[in-house]
Amino acid sequence: MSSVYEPEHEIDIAWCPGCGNFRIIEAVKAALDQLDLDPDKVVFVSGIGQAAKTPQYLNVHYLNGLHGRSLPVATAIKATNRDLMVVAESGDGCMYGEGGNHFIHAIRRNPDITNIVHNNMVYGLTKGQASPTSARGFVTPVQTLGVSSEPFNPLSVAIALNASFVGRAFAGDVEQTAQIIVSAINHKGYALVDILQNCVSFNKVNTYQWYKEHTYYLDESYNPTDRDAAFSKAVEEDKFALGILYINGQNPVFEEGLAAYAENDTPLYMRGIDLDRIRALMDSMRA
Amino acid sequence: MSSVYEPEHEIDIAWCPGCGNFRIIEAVKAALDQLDLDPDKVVFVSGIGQAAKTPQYLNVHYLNGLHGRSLPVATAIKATNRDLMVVAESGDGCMYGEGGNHFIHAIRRNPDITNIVHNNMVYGLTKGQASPTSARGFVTPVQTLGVSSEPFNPLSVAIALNASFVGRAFAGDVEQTAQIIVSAINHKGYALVDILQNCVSFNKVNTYQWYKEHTYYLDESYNPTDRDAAFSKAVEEDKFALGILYINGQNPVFEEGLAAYAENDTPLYMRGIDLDRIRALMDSMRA
Amino acid sequence: MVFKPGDDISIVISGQAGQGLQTLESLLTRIFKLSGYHVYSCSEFMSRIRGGNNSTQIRVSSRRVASCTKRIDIFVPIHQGAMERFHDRITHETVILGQKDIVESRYLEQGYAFIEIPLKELSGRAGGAVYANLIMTGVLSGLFYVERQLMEDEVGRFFSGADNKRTQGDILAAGIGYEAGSSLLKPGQASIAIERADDVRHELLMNGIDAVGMGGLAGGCNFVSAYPMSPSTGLLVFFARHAADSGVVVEQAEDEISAVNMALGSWYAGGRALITTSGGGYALMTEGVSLAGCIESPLVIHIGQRPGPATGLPTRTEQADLNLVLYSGHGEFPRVILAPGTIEQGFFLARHAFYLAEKYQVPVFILTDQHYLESRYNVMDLDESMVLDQRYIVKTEPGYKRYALTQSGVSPRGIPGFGGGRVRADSDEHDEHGFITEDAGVRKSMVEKRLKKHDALCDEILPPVLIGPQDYQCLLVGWGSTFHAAKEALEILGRDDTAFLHFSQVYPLAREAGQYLERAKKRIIIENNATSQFGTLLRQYTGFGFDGRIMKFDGTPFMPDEVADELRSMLLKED
Amino acid sequence: MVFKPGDDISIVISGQAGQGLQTLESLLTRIFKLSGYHVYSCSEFMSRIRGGNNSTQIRVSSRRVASCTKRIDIFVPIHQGAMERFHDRITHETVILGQKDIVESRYLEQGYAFIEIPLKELSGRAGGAVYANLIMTGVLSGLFYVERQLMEDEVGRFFSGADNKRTQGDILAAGIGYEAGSSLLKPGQASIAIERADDVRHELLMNGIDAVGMGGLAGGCNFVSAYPMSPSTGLLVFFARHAADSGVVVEQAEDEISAVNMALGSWYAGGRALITTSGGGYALMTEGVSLAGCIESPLVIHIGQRPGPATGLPTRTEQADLNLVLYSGHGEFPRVILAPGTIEQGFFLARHAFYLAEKYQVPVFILTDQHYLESRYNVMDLDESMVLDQRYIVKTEPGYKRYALTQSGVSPRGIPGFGGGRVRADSDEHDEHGFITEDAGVRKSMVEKRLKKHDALCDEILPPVLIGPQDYQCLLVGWGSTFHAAKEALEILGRDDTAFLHFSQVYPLAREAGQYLERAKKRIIIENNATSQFGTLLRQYTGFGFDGRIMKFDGTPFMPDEVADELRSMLLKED
Ligand SMILES: Cc1ncc(C[n+]2csc(CCOP(=O)(O)OP(=O)(O)O)c2C)c(N)n1
Ligand SMILES: Cc1ncc(C[n+]2csc(CCOP(=O)(O)OP(=O)(O)O)c2C)c(N)n1
Ligand code: SF4
Ligand code: SF4
Ligand SMILES: [Mg+2]
Ligand SMILES: [Mg+2]
Repeated sequence: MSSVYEPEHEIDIAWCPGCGNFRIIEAVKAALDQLDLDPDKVVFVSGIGQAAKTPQYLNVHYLNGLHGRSLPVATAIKATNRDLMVVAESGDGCMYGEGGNHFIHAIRRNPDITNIVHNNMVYGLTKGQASPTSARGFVTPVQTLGVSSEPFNPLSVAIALNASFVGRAFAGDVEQTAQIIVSAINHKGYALVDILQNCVSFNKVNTYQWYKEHTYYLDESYNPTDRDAAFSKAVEEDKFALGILYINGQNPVFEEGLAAYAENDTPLYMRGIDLDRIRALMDSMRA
Repeated sequence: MSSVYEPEHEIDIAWCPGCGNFRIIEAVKAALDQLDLDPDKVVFVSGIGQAAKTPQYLNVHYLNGLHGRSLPVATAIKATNRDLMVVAESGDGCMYGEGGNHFIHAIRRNPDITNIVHNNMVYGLTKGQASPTSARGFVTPVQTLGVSSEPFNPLSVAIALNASFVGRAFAGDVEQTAQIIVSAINHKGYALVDILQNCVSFNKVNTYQWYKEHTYYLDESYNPTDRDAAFSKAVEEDKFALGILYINGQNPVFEEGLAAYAENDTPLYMRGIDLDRIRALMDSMRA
Repeated sequence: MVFKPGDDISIVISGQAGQGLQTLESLLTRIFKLSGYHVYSCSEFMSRIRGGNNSTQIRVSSRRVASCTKRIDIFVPIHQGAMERFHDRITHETVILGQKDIVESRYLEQGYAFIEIPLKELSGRAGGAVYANLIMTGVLSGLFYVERQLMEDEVGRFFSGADNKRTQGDILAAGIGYEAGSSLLKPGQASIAIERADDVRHELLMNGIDAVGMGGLAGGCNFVSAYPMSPSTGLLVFFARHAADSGVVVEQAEDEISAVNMALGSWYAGGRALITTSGGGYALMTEGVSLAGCIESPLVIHIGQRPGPATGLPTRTEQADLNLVLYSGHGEFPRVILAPGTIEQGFFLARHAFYLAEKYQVPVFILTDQHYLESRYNVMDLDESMVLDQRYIVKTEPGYKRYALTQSGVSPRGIPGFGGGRVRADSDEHDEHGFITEDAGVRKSMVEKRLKKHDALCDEILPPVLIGPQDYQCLLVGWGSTFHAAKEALEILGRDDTAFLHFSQVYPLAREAGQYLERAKKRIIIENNATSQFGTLLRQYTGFGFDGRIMKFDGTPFMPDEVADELRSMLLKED
Repeated sequence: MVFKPGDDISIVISGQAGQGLQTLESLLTRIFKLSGYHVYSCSEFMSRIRGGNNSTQIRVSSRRVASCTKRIDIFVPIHQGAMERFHDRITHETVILGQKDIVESRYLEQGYAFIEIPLKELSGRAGGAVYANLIMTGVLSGLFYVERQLMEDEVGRFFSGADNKRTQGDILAAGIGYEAGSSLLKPGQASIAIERADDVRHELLMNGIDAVGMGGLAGGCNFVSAYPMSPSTGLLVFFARHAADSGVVVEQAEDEISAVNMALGSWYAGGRALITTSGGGYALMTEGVSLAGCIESPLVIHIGQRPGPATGLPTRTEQADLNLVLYSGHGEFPRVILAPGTIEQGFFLARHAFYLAEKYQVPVFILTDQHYLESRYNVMDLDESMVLDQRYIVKTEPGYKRYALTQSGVSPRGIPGFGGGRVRADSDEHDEHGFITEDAGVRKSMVEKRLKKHDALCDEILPPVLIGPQDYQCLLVGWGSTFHAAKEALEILGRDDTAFLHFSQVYPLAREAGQYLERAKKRIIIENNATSQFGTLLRQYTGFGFDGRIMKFDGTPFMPDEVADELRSMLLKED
């Protein structure tokens, strides 16, 4: 059965044959199909990069914005119309490099959006420079002696920021990845899904096979509400744990606390201007 | 005995009487005096804010740059002349708000610089808006219903990034603060010293007294090399632990791994242009 | 007491940061206005929270006043060192009003007019030095024959949020000051000769922030994202104050880049978003403005200018970011720049910005500066009929094309969730649907489409305003916040051959600009910057240059008496 | 075989991303040059890694060639769909060379010249489809009478880093192609009539990236911080490649804001830093450029332009960021903008940028574009004597004033640790020592000091270059990368009344610009953008407008034959 999110137009997908992105978009479609959503209300926001092209290949509303800037856009869309289901999806360079500050502060703000990151540990579209998640020693045309920086660990950082939902998936496993995305979307509040993805063109280290060998799923016994335990899991380096690492349902949801919605539920686009209110404000400047 | 870092010029300090900044600058001077430094080689970099004015009041070299941008400047100074002792000092808004992305990536890069943050949990210079570290519920002219975001925890984030040195101090205790700064400067690699600071003009919640009541020093038994334990300490919220929370001496130091220094120790400013080298490069384009 | 029997009195109160000058300014301007006086005020302050030296100028007048002046009729120092920065403005015509030991001795020795107010003692009686500003509020109220009850009510109202004990102290202090002030002018001495007009009592007292804020609300603004930055923060605070009552989503972003991207997200989803910042913060937003250009999003950007480059003088004024605003953002796309000079313009232009932005799907700038934003005076009324209720959005159908090619270049704008179409906004070059394309032909038509909107915008340009004789020989030209200083300067000069042309839309430029310039024998430009950015723009568009330049770039605003002097000497050379 | 006996042959190879066109381009240009042919090449490619359609144009000639042309003499499709984007350029004069089933049938049916190369079979023999590019390298080498040994050596050298097995395969494939290619021209058929020149063998083969990179090194560049962005990334890679051998600190920053601030930190500490980006990345750096203006730091900024707004067409070309570069950064401060049109200029200007930046302590821009950066050809030599060894720094003494007021506006620049003074750089307005000040008088003198440097810079403006008759009637004016297309267009036209004026320094503008324009009866501007940004600037500075505009903004560069056609029709109207 074909997904309702399958694009209606003929498309020429710009990804390389064998790229993990193909699996991820399958997982995204599978997740959306499983959820009980109104397709007219599904909005994807992305940045720039190979991963960021994903919304182009889905039958959804999208704003494909600037490199690194999808999270503020997504946050505002949700705050402007809370009826929309909003996903911010982009690459590791986009989200954790150029967009690092928004990553931090979107987590703190906790809007009810889902943040999917295609983590191929490399800059794909710009042809193979290191990304923040590249492993130490990774050699590229720019990092000629190999990466020397500590790899960015999105999960431990998200947990340190007391994120509301933190998950990790592997592109190779469409089914499980879809399940994690479903949980993330169902979760109320900001939800991170970092997806380990192979880049066949520029990452010859972290290949499909490598990921298979360096990942494992958390089992039933794992308790994702224990922050300290989640942190320990997140920083494990020999093998990456897959699944839902951390859930914190305590934090207020950004758009729910906005004064603009305190007495009025309607999305902003349906609101008119209250002339009486403006008159009253003017009068307050008279006396 | 007056510090050699006491300014020679008459200065009009722009801080409010009673502000924690006065204590911090005392601690900084005390720390510098204790260290065996060549004062001609001490460089301070700051951003914009009340805290960022600190270098103005010290007899040091300084680059008082843009709001949020002190860390890249400091990193580059160190990478350009490794003989300099470089401190990046600014406020919580500057370092964790506007400068959040540099905070993350400077930690990953691990240059041998010291990062002092005056954390008054408020934007002082712009008159009292919330900063990333403001407590939930903190009311300001902009956050009229109180802050709703999760406060930014610089320590847990730094530990999540596997920072090389993570410390916290309280401005009220000049002596201990000076000690922590001394350790930070002596530490090889990036060292964060987050200093809890009272702002008498705009933060009526986190006052001097409040900090006194909500802080305690780590004792001798504490082992700062255990990352998991450090994380647990860092996220404690009822009382803030003071001292050195985490030390990781494993990570390579940024400027030491640079190809430019592989065979040549001299600071860049002392290097000439090697004409033979340029000729050879040209010749490589002939054949 | 030696007041010249003027009916327009300029008071300067000079104190330290932290002494409550802003409270005094708010209180006194309200009190004077409610007493039927025309009033104007403006503060200048240092980039610090305590100490240093700040000042507030208040003009009380029988006529409308809307500008600061160099002239000081009453100088009120309230701390040691308060006179330092005013040596060139305190004259023998000035009355110095204050504590004797605060006044620099040479003024006393050289026989400057001085009236003693034992500030220390009076504050002491009220409860301490913190009450100095309230004492002076009382003194000046008394001196200007304000009704005591009115004053006390206003003080009470102002502090109504504060705790009761403090409010009582404030009212007490104002009362103590009032008694001192009202007994200063003994019968027989020259008295304050300002007439009261009943109408004024009912007028609106607003500053530039209020004007732009109210205009924004009238334009339907319901989303504001910003990062604090002087002098633009006031507008953020304005909307925060009205977030609940006017239904505005207000968010302090982590940085300016986030702020502009949030605003674009909101417009995309059907909000009407405004961002507010200053030049340095705006510099960070320019990539976002280019995105607005590419995805054809409306966007309203308020920029409160201050002196640069870099951090410059954070709390002072300048008009040096016109070029930045005009040319910022990579690539080519249309935009509009509005620059109010009056409170009425601020209101109208902010509302107009929302209209243009939404109708043409372009970024629209409201370019103000510290001086404009902090200048406060009474205005007759604002035209509430200007409230904008039309929305320029469409309900979409399946197959909807966000970037449909049309005659005007404007494509019907859909928003997600309103109708059955998909709304695709793309930062890469795109086809009519919003899909990425690299087709050279499509690229060409999309560039042309975007630029066509510039032509359409040229049919709605706000004309410049000419003040003074139609048959001028000499034309003074200005834009934005120089309006009142220039206008009053011409009044002071009183020449019938000189007019002032003021632009409140600075881009695209009105076609008639060239005609106005052509008709002048002598053209003089006035700008609060060093390189005459607007003059250069006018030259580029009209071919006409300027014979004289009145420029100021030391961080302070123009003052009409000063401008009149400069003009006079320029014209004398000619005559 | 129906080659016109031309001695200038344009070959276009059209393939998919991932088929190794860049390898083919590098190899063939080197092979041709080493064989004594003049050579030019340029690639155009999509913003994707695999698939789609890319192409490389290679010109092989008896004369110097430095521009792409619309004309295609040999078209080499190497994948299905390779011809789609070339319908308007493939003519009956074109020879199509390739696998029959890849060639669109109508070309075969309509009798276009076609020579079959059984690409699939030949690649199969070499080891698979991945060798298609090497096969074609061989075919074209054979066709152009290249020495087989030379070709094989070059292939071996190129892959010397790769594993041995692969290198063997590559050499084998090239050999197979060579055999096929060298037997194509049977005796008696028109042959390739390109002359070889021994001198060419020893010339330098460089593209724009190499030119700017080498110029940077000659200027003493020893610090490069950048965030990858097409088409500027190549320069970052250039310096990364030479980090060790030339002692350059190279760092990939987390974002463009970090990159510019790092560069300023490095200059402060005595480095000579360059940043490289494109328009969108530069937009984010503009606050940093304003900081450079305020702290009077040298800064060299390379911007490789691409079509905007926003993401636009990431891998294509345009000249639409001149305004951005010219006016970016809040506040007022001097700057210089250089825009090379030739390889030699790229080298000289990059080196010159370091000289000007350091001497005057200002930001200097090198404005290129994708077309310039990716254009490669052989040049005679570069003047190594241009290497810059003078440094403009001083050893400080106690009491050192970083912002000492001087006649020229330039203060002696100290750096920390060199001497006993304190080096204080401040983003706020500052006094001579570098301490924050709000003094209006100091502010004024600091603004004037900074702007004075503009006047000094005006004494070192690089003049425009005039090509063609001094007594022109018609003057074509261009800047930056349009150099070769315009020059060759004039050669094609061959009119003795038409000249070309090329600006490689676009700001500040040479004083003689006005005279050049004035002398022309007809002025035509050529720019790779839609709004004629440079034309507007020239009008603003000289008062002269243009009678005709040759504009292109579809993402592709100008081609001389195309420009000649446009010029011809413009001039015909006139004649
Ligand atoms: C402001 C800005 N800087 C740089 C770029 C160039 N750029 C485009 S995509 C990209 C990196 C892509 O890496 P990632 O986000 O990991 O995505 P991937 O291609 O690997 O999926 C960069 C640097 C840009 N478009 N905008
Ligand atoms: C790009 C930019 N945005 C905003 C500002 C305005 N600004 C100056 S200081 C400051 C915040 C200061 O807060 P913090 O860093 O915590 O320092 P504090 O004054 O509290 O010591 C802001 C927002 C600026 N100077 N530059
Ligand atoms: S470059 Fe890498 S990430 Fe991009 S499509 Fe190709 S394989 Fe996938
Ligand atoms: S505003 Fe706060 S932080 Fe700034 S000087 Fe005053 S007390 Fe200190
Ligand atoms: Mg990636
Ligand atoms: Mg602070």
